[in-house]
Amino acid sequence: MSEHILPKRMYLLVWAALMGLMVLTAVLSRVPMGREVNTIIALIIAAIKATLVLLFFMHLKYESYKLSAVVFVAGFFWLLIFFGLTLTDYLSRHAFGAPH
Amino acid sequence: MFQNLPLWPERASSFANNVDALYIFLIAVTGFFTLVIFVMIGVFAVKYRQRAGGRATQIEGSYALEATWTLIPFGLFMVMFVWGAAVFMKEVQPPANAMDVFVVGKQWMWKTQHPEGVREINQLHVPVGRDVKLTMISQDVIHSFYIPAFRVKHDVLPGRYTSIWFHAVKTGTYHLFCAEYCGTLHSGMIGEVIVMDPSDYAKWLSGGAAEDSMASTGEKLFQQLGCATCHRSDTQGRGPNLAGVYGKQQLLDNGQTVFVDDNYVRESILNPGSKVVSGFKPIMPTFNGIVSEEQLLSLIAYVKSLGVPQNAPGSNRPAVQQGVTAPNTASKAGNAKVQ
Amino acid sequence: MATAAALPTERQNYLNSNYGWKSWLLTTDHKRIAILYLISITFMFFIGGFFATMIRLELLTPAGDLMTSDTYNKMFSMHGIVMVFFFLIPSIPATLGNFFIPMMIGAKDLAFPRLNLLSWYIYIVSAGLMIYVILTGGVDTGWTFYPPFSTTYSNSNVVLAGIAVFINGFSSILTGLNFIVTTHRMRAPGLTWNRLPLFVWSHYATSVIQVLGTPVVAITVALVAIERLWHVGIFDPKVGGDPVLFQHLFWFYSHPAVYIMILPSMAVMSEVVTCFSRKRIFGYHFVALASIAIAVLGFLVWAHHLFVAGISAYAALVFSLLSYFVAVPSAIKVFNWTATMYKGQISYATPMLYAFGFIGLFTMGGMTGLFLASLGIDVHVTDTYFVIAHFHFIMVGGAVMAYLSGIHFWWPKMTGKMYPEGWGKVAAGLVFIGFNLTFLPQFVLGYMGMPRRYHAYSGEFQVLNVLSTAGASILAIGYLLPLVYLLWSLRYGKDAGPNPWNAIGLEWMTSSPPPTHNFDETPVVTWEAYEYDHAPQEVPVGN
Amino acid sequence: MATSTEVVAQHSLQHHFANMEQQRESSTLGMWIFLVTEILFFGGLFTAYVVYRSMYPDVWEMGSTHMEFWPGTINTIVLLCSSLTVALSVRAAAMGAQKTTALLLLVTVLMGFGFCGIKAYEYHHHWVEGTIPGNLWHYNVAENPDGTHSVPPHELQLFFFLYFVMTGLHALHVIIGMCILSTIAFFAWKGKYTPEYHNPVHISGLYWHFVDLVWIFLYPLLYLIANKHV
Ligand code: HEA
Ligand code: HEA
Ligand code: HEC
Ligand code: CUA
Ligand SMILES: [Cu+2]
Repeated sequence: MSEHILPKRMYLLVWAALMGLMVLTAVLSRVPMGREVNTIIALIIAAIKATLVLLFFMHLKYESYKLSAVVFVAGFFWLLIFFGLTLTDYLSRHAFGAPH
Repeated sequence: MFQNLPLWPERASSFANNVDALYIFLIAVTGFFTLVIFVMIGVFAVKYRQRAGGRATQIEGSYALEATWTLIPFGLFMVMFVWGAAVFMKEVQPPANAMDVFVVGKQWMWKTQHPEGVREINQLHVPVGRDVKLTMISQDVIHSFYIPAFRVKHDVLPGRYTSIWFHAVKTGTYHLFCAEYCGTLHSGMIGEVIVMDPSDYAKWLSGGAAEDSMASTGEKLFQQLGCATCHRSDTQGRGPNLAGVYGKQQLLDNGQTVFVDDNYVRESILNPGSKVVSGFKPIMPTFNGIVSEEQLLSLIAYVKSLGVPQNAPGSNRPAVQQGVTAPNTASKAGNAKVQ
Repeated sequence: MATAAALPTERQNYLNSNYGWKSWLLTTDHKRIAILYLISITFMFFIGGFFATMIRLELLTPAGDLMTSDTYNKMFSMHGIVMVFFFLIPSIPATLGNFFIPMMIGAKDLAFPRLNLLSWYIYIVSAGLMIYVILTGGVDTGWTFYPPFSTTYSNSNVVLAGIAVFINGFSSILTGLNFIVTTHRMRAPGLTWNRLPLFVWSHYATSVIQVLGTPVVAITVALVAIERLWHVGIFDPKVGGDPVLFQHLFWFYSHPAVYIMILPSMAVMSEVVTCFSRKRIFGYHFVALASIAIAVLGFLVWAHHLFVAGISAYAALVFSLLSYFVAVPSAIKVFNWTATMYKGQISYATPMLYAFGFIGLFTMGGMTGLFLASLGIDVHVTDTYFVIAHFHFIMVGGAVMAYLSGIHFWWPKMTGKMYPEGWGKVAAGLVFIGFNLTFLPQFVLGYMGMPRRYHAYSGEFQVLNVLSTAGASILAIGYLLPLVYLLWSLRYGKDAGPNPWNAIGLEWMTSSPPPTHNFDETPVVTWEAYEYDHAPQEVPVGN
Repeated sequence: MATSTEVVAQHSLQHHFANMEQQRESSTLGMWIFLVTEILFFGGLFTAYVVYRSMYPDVWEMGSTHMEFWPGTINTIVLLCSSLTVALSVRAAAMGAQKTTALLLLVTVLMGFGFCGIKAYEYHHHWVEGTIPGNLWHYNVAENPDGTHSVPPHELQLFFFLYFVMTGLHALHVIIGMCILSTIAFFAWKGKYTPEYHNPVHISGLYWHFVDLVWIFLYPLLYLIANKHV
């Protein structure tokens, strides 16, 4: 069947990277950089980890059928729209001096 | 002729004409397009009806037409949006010197209270020709305060103040409805809004049972509940001196600032631990379950009456408080009379 | 499985290939599952219709005299829940979509036939649960389940009703998932996206919404149920929760859900209008892409249900603007259908009559949506009968008419029998007249200020309400008629033949009713959709 | 049916597919779409999280200090490792080493047990602490860093409610995943899969990885908000 078989080393490398990133995120969370910055860094690392899992463990990178990737990214994108538009409300509840 | 069948609601507030004009515009535009569609369907259906031996003329489409019926409606839609938004923005920005009325909704009645202390149930008396701002809260579920003749409506939420304002232009008695489904007697949660001449209003206001103004009720509560033991009028208390805090930016112990408004004062009383004033310990006990919504409104009125800083930083609408700041809120009725 | 292919006297088809309960309840044939859905959904429609009848009867007089206010509250709540979740959302996709998508793309079945059956069973379980709730006292939260009423104050069986809606969601998700994969993977050789019938395009867009939206409403009702059971939750203002957040979550699904209801109707329209005009669709690509645009933009407008709910004025502006964007593709569709009729050979069979009705009433319903999207108007008319009229125009005048149109159009294919055309026309007429009489007065009522969900109302609203109730009784007859004559036709109807309408489309190229595997040989498609120039220019029946 | 006898020889091909490729792509696509629904299923909760965190950032920070660092971190390690074993098991299946597949899946399931055990320990800890939202809540006095006491803000219940619902739902997914993987392991042991036909292993693996993905976000969002002390 047309599926790639990756060398075992590849999986171990990805796994090592994931573990490394996990340590990094745990350590960085202790470094006081301001709540926002800490959160953003943690989320960036989480996104990298997620991407690694998706590309290698879940074979998105080698999937012959690219639609799967499109579908998944779309789902994720949708979630961001969901957050974003909801926040237009919450982050601006005090705008215009209107109903306080 | 249509005495038993009115087809248009009364126009009793300054918004009514704006809303009705927009409504008529929308009817005109959509009516026109509806007509166009109906006529086209009718004409095509008759003119191109199936005939023996006839052939349909195949047309694949036309970019010009597609562009036309994309862009023209889109343009009209934008007009609708902008116009609607303009009407709306007026409705959500209460003018600076509006007179305050407070509304508490509960299953299934409306309780209103004037700063002078007069309370009403399922009624609201207001003077004609004044801007009136309602500060509203619910004791239980979500309700919605709706006066069709004024074209105003806003949901009344538990746990948070919302507000609307209006400017009545016609004396009379108008429907007050609860418009958000709230349980068994939702349809019974109705009342009336009575718009009076300013002089009648003043008479009505003073004719009510001699009640304390909300601020002085609040002051009494402030003593009874023991707030005064910590919040003293000097700087020695265990809590901050509340004089002049209303309407200003308060610095919190996490370095952020908040604007002291009704919702903040309410939160400070019910959930003191969540926003702690810089320089103080989070020792204030919660009064959740101890004070009612009406008492809260009085306490807020009292805190407000302790004065507003003259040129507090960040206080972008100092004038809003004007009407209620002065301890002599009663003079407002007098104001109304003069106008 | 393999039945010996004997030379049949009556041609083998999906109905007579085997008999017995088991052959139906364990079937994986999309056509049989569609029939199962058709029966269950029709049943739920009449339950919802029964509640509508009770609503209208109560509203004959201003006083709340027919039933108690609690009963009335349950009536409109269960009317809304049943009609939306158990009738309209599955209606066209699960019946006509299930039946015809595989046929239109030249496939033997959907990609996951067993999943398809599972989705029907899930539907049945949830509908059964809902009926149980109805029989044991009902639910009185409105179909929108707003907390804190639903979580704390309602005395009715909110949790079970919530679970019913939750479960039902998965049936909808599985249908959507199945359609998406089917459309991607099961098309016959040569059937490119550009040749795909618009019915399939529209259903594809619908499925995207089902997949992306439904999980959110599922988790949201689950949160309400948890909050109700454990007396704490994230919508509880007593601990700082925001009830408005529920409304965001609910409408994130339920606004797109209205497009789940209307897109399949639009799917039917594209088939019916072309067939009875003998024309190619005007602007194929625009109609196809408009479906996708509706699906995508439809997700960006949900807070237009919250304009006065306590959201920020800024957010209200954003959502009002976005609401107008989503109206544009709908406009494109209406204009293209109308243009399709231009210089056609139009005949007036029942499906086409319903199509006329659909286009007109959907236009009116959609246009009144524009009123609601306009902030200045919505403040006044939200939560009044104006809103009720708006969505009944689209959902009853639009979607239900389209459903009836589709059922009549494909009835010959599904059953092999013709329905009685005369009665069909009478019913279509009654539905149109009854509908307008029922819901036109409600626009006036709404602008006058009559709030919705009112058990008793002020005297000056009575005349219009009486008109509305009168209309509803005509409507009821209009809906009962097809039920009777369609069933009648199963036995006494004329044989339809494979293609009574001289229609184009793969589904018409096989016998009626179709054989179990749809096609004797997998078709190879070398033509575009709606090439009516190559078809006879007359519809032989139905005039 | 008779028309497709040649293909039916390949018994794992369902009758309505034309060939194995079509069947494989269909089920893979189906699984990915299913995962998208899962994203949005969790998405409702994440939205609530984002909203309340933006409203009550301090409370969230306070809540996070109630999360124990090591159990959370160990669980992260466990899930990352289990993802590796699943990935390797799919690889083994593709190479036809079915016993290896089964064993690796077994290891994964065991790690699933480990994860749930640690989660249970944490839940128990919150139970003792009194931070179960609702009627069981009895965490009413908080010790401040400087030794004084105060009433914790009631929004803390919101944090814990979301914590329990999110991790609970996640744990439910872990348990479902364990059931699925056990089944697959059983069939692999029985020799059901071949290099040509092992898609069930692949798509069940996807499900497990997804569970891992959710945790990758939950971990920093719950455990690492300005975690001041270990
Ligand atoms: C199938 C169902 C369906 C559909 C398709 C729509 C479509 C639309 N809806 Fe509707 N709506 C509902 C079902 C539906 N709605 C329901 C059920 C509710 C109430 C829920 C509840 O509270 O219980 C509701 C409520 C509702 C509200 C909230 C009202 C309130 O509670 O305050 C709003 C506000 O913006 C709105 C707007 C719109 C808009 C802009 C469209 C647009 O998509 C319409 C676009 C279509 C057209 C515009 C017509 C065709 C256009 C032309 C022919 C172009 C030419 C026209 C011009 C140039 C003017 N709807
Ligand atoms: C698909 C959606 C759908 C459909 C088809 C309908 C169909 C109808 N609806 Fe409904 N309606 C809603 C969706 C729908 N509705 C929703 C979502 C709400 C909001 C609920 C809420 O506020 O929470 C609502 C609310 C609603 C109200 C407002 C109630 C209120 O706010 O107080 C009214 C009032 O007139 C009404 C009327 C009708 C009528 C007359 C029909 C007619 O078209 C129905 C005609 C059908 C029949 C009349 C059936 C005929 C059969 C019989 C009569 C046989 C008798 C039955 C048995 C023997 C079992 N509906
Ligand atoms: C035990 C002492 C105590 C009592 C009793 C008390 N408070 Fe407080 N209050 C405090 C302290 C300390 C603060 C500052 C820390 C904080 O914000 O929690 C405070 C803050 C406030 C604030 C916010 C002030 C600002 O400048 O932002 C308001 C408003 C307030 N209290 C009102 C009241 C009212 C009304 C009552 C009575 C119903 C009351 N308090 C009773 C101690 C107390
Ligand atoms: Cu109060 Cu409805
Ligand atoms: Cu909407």
